[in-house]
Amino acid sequence: MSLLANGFTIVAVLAGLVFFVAGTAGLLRFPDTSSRLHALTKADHLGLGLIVLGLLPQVGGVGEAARLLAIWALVMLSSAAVGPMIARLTRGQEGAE
Amino acid sequence: MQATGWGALPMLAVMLPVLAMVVALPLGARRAERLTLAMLPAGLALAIGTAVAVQVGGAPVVHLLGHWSPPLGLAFRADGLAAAMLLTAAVVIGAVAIFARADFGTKAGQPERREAFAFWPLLLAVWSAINLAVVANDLFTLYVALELLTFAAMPLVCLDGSRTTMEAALRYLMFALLGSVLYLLGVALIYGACGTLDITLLARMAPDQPAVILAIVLMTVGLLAKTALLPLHLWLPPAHAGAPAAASAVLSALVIKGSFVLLLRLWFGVMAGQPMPGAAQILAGLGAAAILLGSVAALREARLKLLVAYSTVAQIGYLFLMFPLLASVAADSQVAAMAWSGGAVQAVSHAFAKAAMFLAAGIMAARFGHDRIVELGGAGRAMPVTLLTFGLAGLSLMGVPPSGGFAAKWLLLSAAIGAGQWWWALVVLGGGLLTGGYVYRVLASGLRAGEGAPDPAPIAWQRDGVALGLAVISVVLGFLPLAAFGLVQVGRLGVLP
Amino acid sequence: MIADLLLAAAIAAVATGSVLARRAFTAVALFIAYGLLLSLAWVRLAAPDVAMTEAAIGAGLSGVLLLGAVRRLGPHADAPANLPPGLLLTALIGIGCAGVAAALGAAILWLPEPAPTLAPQVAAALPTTGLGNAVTGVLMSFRGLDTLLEAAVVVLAVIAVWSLAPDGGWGSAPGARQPVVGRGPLSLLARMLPPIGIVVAAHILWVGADAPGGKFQAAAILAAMWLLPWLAGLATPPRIAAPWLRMAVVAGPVLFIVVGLAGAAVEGAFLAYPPGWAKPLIKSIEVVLTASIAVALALLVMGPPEPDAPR
Amino acid sequence: MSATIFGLLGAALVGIGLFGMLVRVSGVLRLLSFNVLGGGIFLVFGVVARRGAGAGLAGDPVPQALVLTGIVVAFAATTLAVALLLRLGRDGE
Repeated sequence: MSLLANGFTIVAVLAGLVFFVAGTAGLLRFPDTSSRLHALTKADHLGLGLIVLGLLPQVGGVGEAARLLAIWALVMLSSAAVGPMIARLTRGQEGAE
Repeated sequence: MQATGWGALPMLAVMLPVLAMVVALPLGARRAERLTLAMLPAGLALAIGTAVAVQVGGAPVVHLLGHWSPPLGLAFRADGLAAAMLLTAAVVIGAVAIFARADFGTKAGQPERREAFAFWPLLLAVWSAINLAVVANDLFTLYVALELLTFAAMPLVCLDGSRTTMEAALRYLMFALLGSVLYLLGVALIYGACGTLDITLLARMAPDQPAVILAIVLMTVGLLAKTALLPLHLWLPPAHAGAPAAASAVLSALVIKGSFVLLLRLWFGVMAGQPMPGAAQILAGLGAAAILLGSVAALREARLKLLVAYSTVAQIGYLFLMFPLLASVAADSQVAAMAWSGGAVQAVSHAFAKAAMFLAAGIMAARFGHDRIVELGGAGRAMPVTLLTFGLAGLSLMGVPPSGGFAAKWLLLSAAIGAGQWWWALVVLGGGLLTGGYVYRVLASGLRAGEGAPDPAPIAWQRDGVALGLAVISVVLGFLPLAAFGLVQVGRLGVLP
Repeated sequence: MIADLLLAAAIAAVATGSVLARRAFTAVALFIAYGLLLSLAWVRLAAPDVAMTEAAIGAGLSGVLLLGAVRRLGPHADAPANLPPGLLLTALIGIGCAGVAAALGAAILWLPEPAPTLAPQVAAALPTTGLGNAVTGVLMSFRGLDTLLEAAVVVLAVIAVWSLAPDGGWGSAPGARQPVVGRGPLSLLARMLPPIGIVVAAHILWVGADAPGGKFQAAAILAAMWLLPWLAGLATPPRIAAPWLRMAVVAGPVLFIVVGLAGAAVEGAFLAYPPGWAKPLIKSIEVVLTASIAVALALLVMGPPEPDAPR
Repeated sequence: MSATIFGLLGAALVGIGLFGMLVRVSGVLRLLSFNVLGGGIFLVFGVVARRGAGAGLAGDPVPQALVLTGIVVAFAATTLAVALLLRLGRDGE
C-alpha cells in the first residue's frame, strides 16, 4: 500500500515538475504576452495541481490535506483573477476602460 | 548585571514620552499640545532624579526590563553621560515646546492643522528617542532608537511642505537610512561573534575577532553619517536650515547627539580593550577639517539660518577631538578624564547654545520676513533681547570664558597638551577665532542702524524668554566648578573593573 | 546543497537585475521575485517565522507599495534626481562595494566555532512564559521592549507619512482615489479573498504562540485584505480625522505600554508579567497589537491624505 | 553548509544593494537598492541564527526575532521614503 502511495507521489510530482518546466520555457520563449500568460497559467494549474495531488497520500491528517487543497484553490483563484488583468493591461489602455 | 534602586526613573523617562507620542495621535493637535506641555515637568523631574541618583550613588542606575538580565534580556543603564543628556534633552525640549506654541498651537474651536497635528507627536518622539538612545544598553534596541530618531526628525525637516525642504528631507532620509543599515550590519556581525548585544557584557569580553573589528568600522561609518561629521555632512545644512526654527533647534541640539553618544559607547565601551589610535587620529582629523571648513562656510554664508547650520557642522568637529586623546592614554588617567569631560560638556553646551541660536534666528527671520544677514540692520534697536541671545550663545560657541563652551574647549585643550598632542590644541584655538568671525558678522549687521527696520510684529515675549534662557544656561555651565562635571565620569565603561 | 546553491544564485541574479534594471517597473517586478525567493532561503535556514514575514511584508506589501509608487510617478519614476556618477566614479564605487562584500564574506566565514548562541538560555527560560514558539517568547517577553518600541515606530511612521500630506487635503481619506473596476476579475478577487484571508490571519495569529506564525504575519495578511478592496475601488478608507481610525492605530501599542507600566508598578520591572499571567497577557496584547499593526500597515501603503480624495 | 552558502549570499547582496544605493539616481531605484541591501543584512542575521542552533531549536531564536522587528522597521522606512518621493514627483508636474 505504502509502496503504491509512494509510487503515485513520485509519478505525480514529477509530472507536475514537467509542466512547470514546460511553462517556464514557454514564459521565456513565447513571442507575446498572451501566449506567455497561457503558458504560465497552464503550468500553474496543472503543475501545482499534480504536485498537490501527489503529496496528498503523504500527509498526516485531514487538516494538512485541507491546507494543501486550500493552497491549490487560492492559487487557482488568484491566477484566474490576475491572468485576465494582465491580459487586459497589455491590450492597451483603451481596452481597459 | 544587577538592577539598582531608582532604575525606574530612566525607564519612565523613556516610556512616558513614548506613551504620550502614541496617545497624541487620537487626541488630535490641540490636546496633544496640552499633553506635551503637561509632560515637560514630569520629564524634567525624572531627568533630575536620575542625575541625583547617579551622582549620589556614584554608580550607573540600571533597570532590567521584565527582570530578564542580559544577555537574554534587555537593560536600561543610565551612567553619568546619560544623565547629563537626559537633563539636556528635558530642558531643550521644554524650551522648544514653549517656543513652538506660537507656530504650532491650536486655539479652542480651531480645526486641526497638518503642521500642528504632526509637530507635537514628533517632538515627543524625538524626546523619547534621544532618552532611549542614551540609556539603552543593547545594540539592537539602540538601532530601534536611531530609527525612531530618524522617523521623527525627517518630517520635522519638511514640516512647511515646500519643495526645497522636501528635497532636503529626502536627502537626509537617504543618508540616515544608509547609516542605519550599516549600523544594523555591524549588529549582526557582533551577535554572530559574541552571542550578546549588551554593551557592558561586550566591554567585559573585550572582543578582538575580525568580525567585530569590521562591525565597528561599519557602525562607525553609519553613525558618522547620522552625526554629520565631514565629509558625511552634506545633508545637514539644507535640512537644519530649512526646518521651522523650533524643529531646527531640536535637530541641531539633540538629534545628532544620539548617534554621537552611541559612537562613544562603541569606541570606549565595546572596544575599550583595543585602542585604535590610528583610526582615532583620522576621526579627529575629520573633526578638525569640519571645524575649519564648516566655520569658513559659515563665514561666507549669506543666510542666517544656513550660517547657524554650518556652525553646527563645525561644532560637531570639536566632539571628535576627544577620540585620539582618549585612545592614546590609559583609560583611568587624568588626561582621559579631562578629554571625556571636555567632549561631554561640548555636547551639552553646544546643545543649549545652538538651540538658543536657532530660536533667536527664527525670531529674527519671522520679524524681518527673511533671513539675509546683510539686511538685518536695525535688529539691535528693534529686538535687543533676541540679538543678545544670539550673542550669548555665540560667546559659548566661541569658547570665551566664562561659558560652557569655554569649559569644554579648555578641558579639550588641556587634555590635548596632557596627551602630548599639541596640534589638536591649535585646532581648538583656531576654531574659536573662526567662530568669533561669523558670530561677529551677524552681530555687526544687526547692530547697524537699519533703514528698513521692520514694524514690530506681535511676537510673544515667551519666545524671547526661552531662547534667552537657553543661551544663559549655555553660558552659566562655565561657572560650575569643575567637580560638577564629575557626573559625566560616573560609570564610564572603559574604566570599569 | 545543490538546491541551496541554485537558490542563492537565483537570488543574487534577481537582486542584481533589480538594482541595475533600466526601467523602474522592471526593477520592482524583479524585487518582488527577490522577496519571494528570499523567503525560500529563510525556510532553508530553518526560520519559518521569518519566511512568512519576508513573503508577506518584504515581497507583498513592499511590492504593492513600490508598484503603486511607480505607477503614480509615471515617467518621474525613471527620471534621475541628479546626474548619475561618471564611468570612473561608478567603477570606483563598484570596487568599493565589492570590497565591502568580500570583507563581509570573510568575516562571516571566520565567525567563531562553535557559534555563540542564546538558544539554550531561551529554551531554559521559555517554560516560565507558557509559550511554545521560542521566537514569540523572545519577541514578547525577553526582548519585549524591542517589540513595543517597534510598535511605537509604526505609529510614528503613520504620523510621519500623514505629515507629508499636500496642503488642502487635511482630514480627508488617505491615498489617491482608486478607480472602481466594477465587475472585473479584480473585483471578484476583492470580494472572495478577504473572508478567507481573515480566517487565515486569525489562524496564524492563534497558532503563533506555539508554532510558526504570529502578529506581524497575521497583521500583514489582514492589511492586504483591506488593501485589496481598496485597490478594486470597492472600499473607501475612512477620513484620517476619524477618531475610531486613530484609536485603532494606537490601541495595541497603548495596551502594550500600559501592561508594561503595570508590570513596573506590581512586579517592579517594566514588562514583567506576574507569574502565571504571562501567556494570557501576551495573547491579549498580541490580538490587539495585530489589529493595530494591520490598520497601520494598510494606512502606510495607502499614503498621506490627498486633496482630491473623497471628503 | 547551507548557512555558509547563504552567509556568502548575504555578503554579496549587501555589496549589490550598496552599489545600487550609491550609483542609481532615481529615487525609486535607490529605495529598491536599500531594500535589497536590507534583505542581505537580514540574511546575515539568519545565518547567525542557523549557526546557533541548539537546545532542541533549529536556530537561535534571538536573531530570528531581531529580523522580524527589522523587517517591519525597514518597511516603515520604505513607506516614508515613498510618500516623500510621491510628493516630490507630484509637485514636479
